[in-house]
Amino acid sequence: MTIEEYLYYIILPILAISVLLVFCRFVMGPSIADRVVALDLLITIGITLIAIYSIVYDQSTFLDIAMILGLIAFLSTVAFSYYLEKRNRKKREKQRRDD
Amino acid sequence: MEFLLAIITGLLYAAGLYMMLRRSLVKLIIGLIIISNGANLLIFLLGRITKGHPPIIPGDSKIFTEIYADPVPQALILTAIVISFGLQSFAIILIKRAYQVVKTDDLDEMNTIEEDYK
Amino acid sequence: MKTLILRTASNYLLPILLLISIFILLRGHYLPGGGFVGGLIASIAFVLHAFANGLKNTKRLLKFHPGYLMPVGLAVSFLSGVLPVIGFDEPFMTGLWMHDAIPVLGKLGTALFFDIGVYIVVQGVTLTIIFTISESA
Amino acid sequence: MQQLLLYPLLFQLFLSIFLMFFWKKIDAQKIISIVGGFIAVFLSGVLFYTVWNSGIQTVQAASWEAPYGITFVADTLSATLVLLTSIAGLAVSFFSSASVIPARLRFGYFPIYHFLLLGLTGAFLTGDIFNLYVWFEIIIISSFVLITLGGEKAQIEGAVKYFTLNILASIIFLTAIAVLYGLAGSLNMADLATIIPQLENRKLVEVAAILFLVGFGIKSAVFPLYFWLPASYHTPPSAVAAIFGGLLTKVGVYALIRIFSLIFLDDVFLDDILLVVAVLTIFSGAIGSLVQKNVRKIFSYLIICHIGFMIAGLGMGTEIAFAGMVFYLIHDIMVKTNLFMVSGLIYRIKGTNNVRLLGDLYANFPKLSLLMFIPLLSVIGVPPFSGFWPKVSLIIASLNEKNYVIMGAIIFGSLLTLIIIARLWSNVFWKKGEDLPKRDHFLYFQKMNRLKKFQFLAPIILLAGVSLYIGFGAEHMQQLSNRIASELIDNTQYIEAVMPQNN
Amino acid sequence: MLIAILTGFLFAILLFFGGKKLVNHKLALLPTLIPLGLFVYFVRFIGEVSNKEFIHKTYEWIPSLGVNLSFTLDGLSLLFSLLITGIGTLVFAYTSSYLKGHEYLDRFYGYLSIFMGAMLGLVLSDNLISLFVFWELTSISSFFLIGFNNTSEASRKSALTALGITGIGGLLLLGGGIVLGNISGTYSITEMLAQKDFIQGHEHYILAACLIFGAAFTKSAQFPFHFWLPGAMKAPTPVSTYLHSATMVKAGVYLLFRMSPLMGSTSFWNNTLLIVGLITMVYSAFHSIFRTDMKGILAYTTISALGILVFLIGLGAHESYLAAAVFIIVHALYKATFFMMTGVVDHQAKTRNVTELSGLRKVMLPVAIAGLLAAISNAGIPPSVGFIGKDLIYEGTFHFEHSAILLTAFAILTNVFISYAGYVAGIKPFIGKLPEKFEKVKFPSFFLWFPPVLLGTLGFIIGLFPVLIEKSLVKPILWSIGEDAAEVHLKLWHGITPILGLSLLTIASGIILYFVLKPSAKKEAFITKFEALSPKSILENFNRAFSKFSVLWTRIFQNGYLRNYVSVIILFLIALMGYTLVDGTTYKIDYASFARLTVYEVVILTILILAIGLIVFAKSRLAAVVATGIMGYSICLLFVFYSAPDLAMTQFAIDTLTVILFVLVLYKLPKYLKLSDYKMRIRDGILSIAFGGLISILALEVLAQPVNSEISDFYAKNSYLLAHGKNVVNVILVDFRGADTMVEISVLAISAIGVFGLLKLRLKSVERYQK
Amino acid sequence: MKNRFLSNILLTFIWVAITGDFAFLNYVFGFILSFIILYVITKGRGDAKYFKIIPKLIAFVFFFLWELLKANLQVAYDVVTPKFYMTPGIVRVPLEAETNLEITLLANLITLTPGTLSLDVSDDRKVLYVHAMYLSDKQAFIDDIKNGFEKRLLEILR
Amino acid sequence: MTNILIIILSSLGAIFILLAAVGFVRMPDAYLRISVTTKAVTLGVGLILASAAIYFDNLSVTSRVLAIVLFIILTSPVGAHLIGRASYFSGNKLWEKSVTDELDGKYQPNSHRLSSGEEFEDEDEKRKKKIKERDLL
Ligand code: NA
Ligand code: NA
Repeated sequence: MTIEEYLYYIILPILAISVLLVFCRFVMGPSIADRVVALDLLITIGITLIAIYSIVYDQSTFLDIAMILGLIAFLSTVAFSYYLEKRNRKKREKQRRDD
Repeated sequence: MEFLLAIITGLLYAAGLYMMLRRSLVKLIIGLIIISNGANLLIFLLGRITKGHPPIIPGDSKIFTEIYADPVPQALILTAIVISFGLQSFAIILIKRAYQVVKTDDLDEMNTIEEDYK
Repeated sequence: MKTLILRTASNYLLPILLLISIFILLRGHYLPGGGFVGGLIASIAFVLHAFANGLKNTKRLLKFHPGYLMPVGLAVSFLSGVLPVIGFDEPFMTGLWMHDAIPVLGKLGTALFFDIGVYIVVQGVTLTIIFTISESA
Repeated sequence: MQQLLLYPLLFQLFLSIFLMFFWKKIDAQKIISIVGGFIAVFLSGVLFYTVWNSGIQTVQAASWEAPYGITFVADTLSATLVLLTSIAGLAVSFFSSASVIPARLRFGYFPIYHFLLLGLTGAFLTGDIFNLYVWFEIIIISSFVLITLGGEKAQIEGAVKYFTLNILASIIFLTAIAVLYGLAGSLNMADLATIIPQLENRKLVEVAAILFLVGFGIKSAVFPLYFWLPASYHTPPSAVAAIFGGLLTKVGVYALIRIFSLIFLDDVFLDDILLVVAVLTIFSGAIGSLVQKNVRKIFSYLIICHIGFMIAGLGMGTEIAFAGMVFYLIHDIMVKTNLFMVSGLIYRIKGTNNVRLLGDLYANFPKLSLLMFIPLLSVIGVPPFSGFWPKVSLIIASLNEKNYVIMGAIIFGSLLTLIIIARLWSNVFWKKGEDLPKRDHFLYFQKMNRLKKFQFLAPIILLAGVSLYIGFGAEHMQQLSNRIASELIDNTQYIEAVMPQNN
Repeated sequence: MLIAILTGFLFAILLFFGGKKLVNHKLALLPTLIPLGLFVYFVRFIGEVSNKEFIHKTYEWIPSLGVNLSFTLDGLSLLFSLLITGIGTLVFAYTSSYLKGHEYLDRFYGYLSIFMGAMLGLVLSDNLISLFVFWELTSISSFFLIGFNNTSEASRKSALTALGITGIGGLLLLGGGIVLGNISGTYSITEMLAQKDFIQGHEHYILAACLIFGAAFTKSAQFPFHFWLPGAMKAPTPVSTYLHSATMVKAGVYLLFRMSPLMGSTSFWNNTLLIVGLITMVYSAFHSIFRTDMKGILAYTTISALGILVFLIGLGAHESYLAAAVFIIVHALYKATFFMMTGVVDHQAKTRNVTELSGLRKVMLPVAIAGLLAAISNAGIPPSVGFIGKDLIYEGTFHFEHSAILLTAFAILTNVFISYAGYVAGIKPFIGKLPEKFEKVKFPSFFLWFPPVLLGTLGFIIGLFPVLIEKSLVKPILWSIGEDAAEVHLKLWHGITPILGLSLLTIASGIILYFVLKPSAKKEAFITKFEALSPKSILENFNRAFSKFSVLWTRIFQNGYLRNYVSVIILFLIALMGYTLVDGTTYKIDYASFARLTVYEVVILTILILAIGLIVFAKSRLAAVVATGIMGYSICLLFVFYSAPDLAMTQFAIDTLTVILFVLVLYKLPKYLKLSDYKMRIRDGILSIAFGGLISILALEVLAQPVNSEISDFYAKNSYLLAHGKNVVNVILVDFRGADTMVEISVLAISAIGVFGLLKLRLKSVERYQK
Repeated sequence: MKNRFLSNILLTFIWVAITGDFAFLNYVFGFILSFIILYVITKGRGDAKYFKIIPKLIAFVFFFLWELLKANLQVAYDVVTPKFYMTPGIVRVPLEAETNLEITLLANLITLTPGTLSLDVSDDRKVLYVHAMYLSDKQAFIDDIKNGFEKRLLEILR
Repeated sequence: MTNILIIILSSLGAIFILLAAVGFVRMPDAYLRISVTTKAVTLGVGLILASAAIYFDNLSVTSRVLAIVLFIILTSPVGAHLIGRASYFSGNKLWEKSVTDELDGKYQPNSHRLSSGEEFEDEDEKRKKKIKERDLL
C-alpha cells in the first residue's frame, strides 16, 4: 500500500464521515450558532480534505487554496456573530417597544 | 462522475428556478445565486473536466508535460463569477432598498400594475 | 462589535492579510492567485477590521473613501491596456514586456500592471459595498 | 490608425473612468459628457466612413490572432450601430444635463451613463461570443443602476422585475455559451461560424440556438419574453428611458441578428419560431399599447410591437427582409430615443405623463408640438417619414416568401401604431386638458431659462433631424441597408475579415 | 411639376414659421394666390394634353427600392389637378371670409396647402409607392382638417375615425402597390401596363385587386366603409367642400380609374366594383332622404355619387367610363356649390337643420341662387351639366350586357332619392316664409356667396356648351385609360330616346317626392333606429370588443406578478428545448468513459445535494443563506478536485462576501412567511424539475460529443513562451482575453456605485417627481 | 520605534517564508513591502506592540502543544464513551493580564485548550468569563489557568 | 521513514477531526459543541497539514503550511469566542447538568456591555429601579 493509497482509502473516508457528521448537526441545528459553527467546521475540514487531495495528486498548488480557505472561513464566523448580535439587539428593542 | 455532475447541474437549475418562483424577494435572489452557480458548473462540465491537473505549467518547464485541465472554461467562469458577484451584491442591496421603500419582502405586493387597467 | 479579543486579533491580522493579498496578487501569473483574489483578500482584511473596530476607525485608517480606489484602479488597468494603442499602435491589451526578468516579480509587463489595477478596483468595490451597507444598517 | 476600430470603444471607457474622477463636480461632468459625446460621434463617424470605404475592419485584441484572442469586428452593421449609439448618446447627454436632477448627478449618473454607452458600443463591435456576454453584463448592470438611482416605490418595483428577468436572460445566455463551447470548443463568432455547420449533431446545435434565441429574446423583449420592459420603462428619469428605449432592446435584436446570420443558418424550425414570435410580438405590443394610459407606457409597448417587425425580417431571412430589418433598426433607434425624450418634455411641461390629464399642448405650444409631431410621424411610418421605407422591404420580403401572415401582421402593427399615435395626438395635444395643480419647486419647461430650454430641445431637434434625414434621404439608408443585408446574407466576408489565414 | 406639388408643402412650412403675420386680417386672401397660381399652371397644359401629348417627368428618389418621383400628366390627372387647384382656389377664397379672424387661420391654410400638395402628388404620381406616400399625406392632413376644432370631442373622434378607416385603406394600398410591384418588377404604373396580361394571370392578382379595392373603398367611402364620411362633416365647411366632395373622396375613384386599364376587364374586378358601387349608391341615397342636417344630406348624397362612380367603373364599358368621367366633373361642380352654400347658411343663420330653415332668399339671394343652381344640376334638369351626366349614366346602364333593366332601375331609384335630397338641401331653406329668428341674418360677404354662385353658374355654362370640356378634358380622360375617344360627342339634346324618357321620369319622380315627403326629425329618428345594424355600429361594437380583448390579453401576460413572468419564460424555453431535445433522442451515455467516482466526490456531492435541499425547504432566511454558503463552498471543493484552483479561491472569497452581505442586510427584514400554497409549490416544483431535467439531458448529450481543444492547446503551448505566465488561467484573464477582464472590473465598479447610490441617495419629496 | 522595527523584520520573514524565495533581493523587497504596510496601517496610532522575545515564545509554544494534546485526550474520552462525565459551567476568571495583547492571547490560549472556551472579557478588563467542561472544583480550575497559562504568558510578554 | 511519519501524523489528525465531529454531534449544548470542536479541529488540521509539509519536503510548501497553521491558531479561538458570546446573548441555554453560570445577568441587554461583577450595581438595574420608583409615584 502506497502512502497515497493509505491516504485515499483510510484517511479520506474518515474525513468524509466527519464531514457528514458535521453536516448532520448543521441540519439538526437547533440554534443558528450551531449552524454557524458547523459551517466553520466544514470549511476547516475542507482544508484537510484539500491537503490530503494535494498529496494524493502530488499538486502542492492546492495548498494555496487551503490557505485562502483558512483566511476567509474566519470572516464568515465574524459576520454571523455580528448578525446574531445585531438581530438580538433589534429583537430586544422591539420587545421594549412592545412593553 | 460527469453523469453525476450533469445531474447536479440540472438540480442547481431546478432549485434556482424553484426559488425564483417563490414570493419572497430574498428567496428570489437566492434562486438567482443558485442558478448562476448552475450555469458556471455547466460551463465547467461542458468544457470537460480533468482531475488533479490544474492548468499551471509546473515548476521549471516551459510547456505542459502532462495532461492539463482546459483553462478556458475556468477563465470564463472566473469572469462570470466576478460579474455575478457584482450583480448579486447589487441585488442584495436591492432587497434592502425594496424593503425600506415597499415595506415588504413579498413580491406579490410589489405590483402596481393594476393601476393601469382602472 | 465590542469585543476586545476580536479587536486585538484583527489589528494583528490586518497587516498579515494585506501582505498575503499582495503576495497572491504578484504571483498570480505563475501560480493560483492574481488581482481578483488578491483584491478580495485585501478587502476582507479591512472588512474584518471594520467588524472589530467599527467602521469609523477603519475609515480613519484608510484616510479616504474606498470608492476612490475604483477610478484609480480602472485607470491603472485602462492605461496598461491602452499603452500599446497609444504608444505603439498595437491592439488594445497587447502585452508589453521588459526584456530582463527582475528578481521576485519575474518579468515585468503590462499584464502585471493590469492585474494591479484589478487588485485596486476589487478592493474599492468590495469596501465601498460593505461600508455602504454597514453605514446604512 | 490600425486601431481605429477601437477608438469609439476606448474613448467611451476613458470617458467613464475620467468622469469618475469628477465625482462631486457635476457641472464639470455635464460638460465632459457633452464634449465627449461630440468626440464620440466624430470617432464613430470616422469608423463608419472607413468601413464604408474600405470594408470590414478587425482588430485582434492583445495581438492574439483569431480565434485565440478576442476579436473586435466592425462590419457595416456594427459601424452603423456604433454611429447611431454615439448620436443617440450625444442627444441623451444633452438631455440628461438639463433634465436629470442634481441629486442623481451627484451619485454617478454620468459615469454610469457612459458605461452604458460603452457596453452598447462594445456589444456592437465584439466578435467574440463570451465577450459579448461581458458587454451585455456591463449594459445590464449600468442600466440597473440608472433605473434604481434615487428610486422610490414604482421605480424599485420596476427595477426588481427588470433585474430578475434580465439576469435570467444572462443566465440563459451563459448556458448557451456553455453548450456552444462544449460542442465547438471556440468562442470566436467567425470561428464558430465555420465550425458549427460542420458539426454532426444538429439537434444540439439547434438547442444551443434556442438558448440564444430565448436569452437574446428576453433582452430584445419579444413575445412571450417581454414582461420586464413594460414593467420598468416608465419608471426612470426620461433621459434614462430614452437611452433604454432607443438602444437596450436593439442590442438584443442586434445579437439575434448576429447569431442567426452568422452562426446558426438555415434552420427551418428556428425560422418558423422566429416568425411566430414576431407575429405575436407585433400583436401583443400593439394591443398592449392600445390599452395604456401613460405616455411612456404607450411608447414602451410600441417598442415591443416594432421589435416584432425586426424579428419578422430576421425570421424571413432573405436579403430584402434583412435590408428591411436593418433599415427599421436604424430608424427605430433614433425615433424611440426621441420619443422618450419627448415624453420627458411633455412631463416637464405639464408635470404628468397621464394621458387622461394631459391636453392643450398644441394650443399652447404649437411649434413645440409640431417638433414633437416629427418623431410621432416617424414612428407611425407615415411616408415619407423614416418608419415607412423599411416596411416596404419587409412587405416585399413577406410576399416573396408567400408569408401572408407576416404581411398582415406588419400591416396590422402599422395600423395600430397609426391609431395609437393619432389618439395620443388627439388626447395630449388637441384635447382641452385638465387644470392640473401646480407642483411646488417643480421646474416647468415654461419657466426655464433659455439655456435650459435649449438643452431640452436641442437633442429632440437633433434626433428629429436625423429621423427626417433617414426618411427623406431614404436612398442613402436603403443603400446602407442593402449593403448590410448582403454582408449578413453572405457570412464569408465576415469570416474572412476575422480569420484571413484560413483562406 | 415637382415644384408644383411641393408648393403646397413649402407654403405650409412658411405658414408655420410666420403664419400669424402672413395671414393677418388684411392679407387673409393672400394664400388664395397659391392654388390660383397652380390652377393657371395646370390650365396651360390643356393644350398639350388635349392633343394626346401626355407629360412624363421622373425625379430619382430611392432607386434602390425602385421608388421614384415619377409624374404623369394625362387627361385623368389633369382633370383632377384642375379640380384640386380650381376648387381649391375658391375654397381658399371662401375660407378667408368663412374663418375670418379665426385664431388659427394660418394653421388652417397650412393644412389646406399640405392637403392640396398631397392631393396633387397623388393624382400625378405614376409610381405606386410615391402615390401611396401622397395618399397617406392626404389622410394625415385631412386628420388635421377634420379635427380642426380640436377642443370638441366629437370633432376629435371623427378625425380619428376618418384617419383609422383611411389609414387601413392606405396600408392596403401600400400592400397592393407592393404586390403589383413584386409581380411586375416595377412600381411605375405606365411600365406595368405593358405587363397587363402577366399581371392578370398572376396568382397574386386577386390579392392585389382586393388590396386596391380596400384602399379605394375606404377612401371613397364605399359601403361598408362609408360611415366615416358623415362623421367627417364635423369639419369646417371649407373642408367638407374641398375634401369630402370634390377631391379627397374621389381619390379612391381616381385610383380605380387609374388601375382599370391595368387590372380591369376581369370579372372579379368588374363584378366587385359593380356590386359595391350599386349597394353604396342605393343604400346611401336612401339614407339621404331621411336626414335633416344639410351637411348630413350632402354627405349621404356624396357617398351615393361616389357609389355611382364606382358602379360605372365596374360596368367597365366605354359608355360607362365616359359617364364616369363626365359625372366626376358634374358632381364636383354641384356638390362643391352645395357645400359652400350650406356653409354660408350655417355661417350666417347658425343652423343647418332643414326643418328649421326657410325663406332665406329674402336675406341672402345670391346664396339662394347658388342653391337653386346646384339643386338643378344635381337633379339633372336641363340645361345643367347634370343633365348630361345623368344621361350618360343611363346610357351606361341601359346598354350594359346583363341585367340592363335592373341596373337602370337602381340607377333611377338612386337618382330620384338624390334629386329629392338636392331639393331639400338646395331649395327648401330659401323658399317659403322667413321665420322671425332669421330676419336679422346678415347678408354674407362677397367671398362667401361668390364662389358658390360662380361654381353653380359654371355648371350651367358647361351644360350649355359641353364642347368646353369635351376636347379639353373628357377625351383625354378616356385616352388616359386606354379607351378610344373618337366617337365622343357631348350634347345636351340627343333627340327623343328611351334615355330621355328615363331622365324625365327621374326628374318628375324627384319633384313629386319633394312634395310628398317632408323632412322631419321623426323620420330621421326612424332611420337612426337601424343604426345598430349599420356597419358603423358593427365596427364600434367590434372596437369595443377589441379593446376589451386587448385589455384582457395585456393583463394576462403583463399581470404584474414576477413569478408568472419567470414561469412563462421558462415554459417557453422548456417547450422549445424539450421539443428539440426529446424529439428522436437516443440516450447514449457512455458510463465507462466517465471518470472513476472517488470518496470525496461522493461526499461533496452529497453535501451539495443536501445543501440544495436545505435551501429549498429552509424555514428561516438565515438557514437558507447559510445553506447557500455551504452550497457555494461545496462547489469550490469541486473546483479544487477538478483542477481549478483559481476558480476555487475566487469563488470561495466571493461566496463568503456574499454571505456577509446577506447577513448585513437580513437582520432588518421581517421573518420568512410561508406565502405560497401547496398547489403552487407542486406546480412550480414540476416546472423546475422539468427545466433542470432538460439541462441535465442537454449536458449529457453535449458530453457525448467530440471535443475540439485547438484553442486551449494554443493557450497551453504559448502561455509561457509568448505571454510569460505559467498560470494559464491568469494569463487568459490578463492577456489572451484581457478585454473581458477590463469590462468585468468595470461591471464591479458600476455595481459598487449602484449600491452606493441605492443606499445613500434619498430624494427629497420635491425631487421625486422630477423625472 | 524598536517595536515597529521588530514587526517589520517579522513580517519580512513571513513574506520570505510564504513566497519561498530566499534570494537576498526578496528579503529587501519583503522588508520594503512590510515597511509600507506598517506605515500605512499604524499611521496616526501609537506604535503597536509586537513580540519582544522570540525564544521564550518558542518554549511557550511547546508547552502549549503539550497542554493541547493532554486536554484533547481527556475530551476525546468523554466524546467517545457513551456516558458524559462532564460538569460544565461558566466561571469568572479574574485577570492579571492588562494589555489588549495579553488578554487576547490568554483568552485564545484558553480557548485552544480542550474543554475550555473563553466567552468574553468584561468591559473593565478585569474578568474573563470562561466556559469549562470540567468544573468539579471551580477554584482549582481558576488557579490552574492563573498559574499555568497566564503566568507563563505574562513572563514572555512583560 | 517519512512515509511512516506522514501516516502517523495524518492518522492522528484524521482521528482528532473525527472525534471533533462526533463530539459536535453528541454534545448537549451549543457551548460544549463549540468548545469541543475548536481545538480538536485545530489540532487535526495542524497535523494533516504537517504531513503534507513532510510529503512535499519543500521549503516553500512548508512555509505555507506554517502560515496556514499559524493563521488557524490565531483565528479559530477568536471565532469560538465570538460565536460563543453571540449565542449567549441570543439566549442559548446551558446544558441542564451545568454546574454554574457566573455570566448570568452580567450582560446589559441592549448595549451588550459586560460587567465584571465587581461594580456595586449594574447600571441597567439602576435604571430599572428608577423606573419602578417612578411607577410607584
Ligand atoms: Na489567477
Ligand atoms: Na487572476
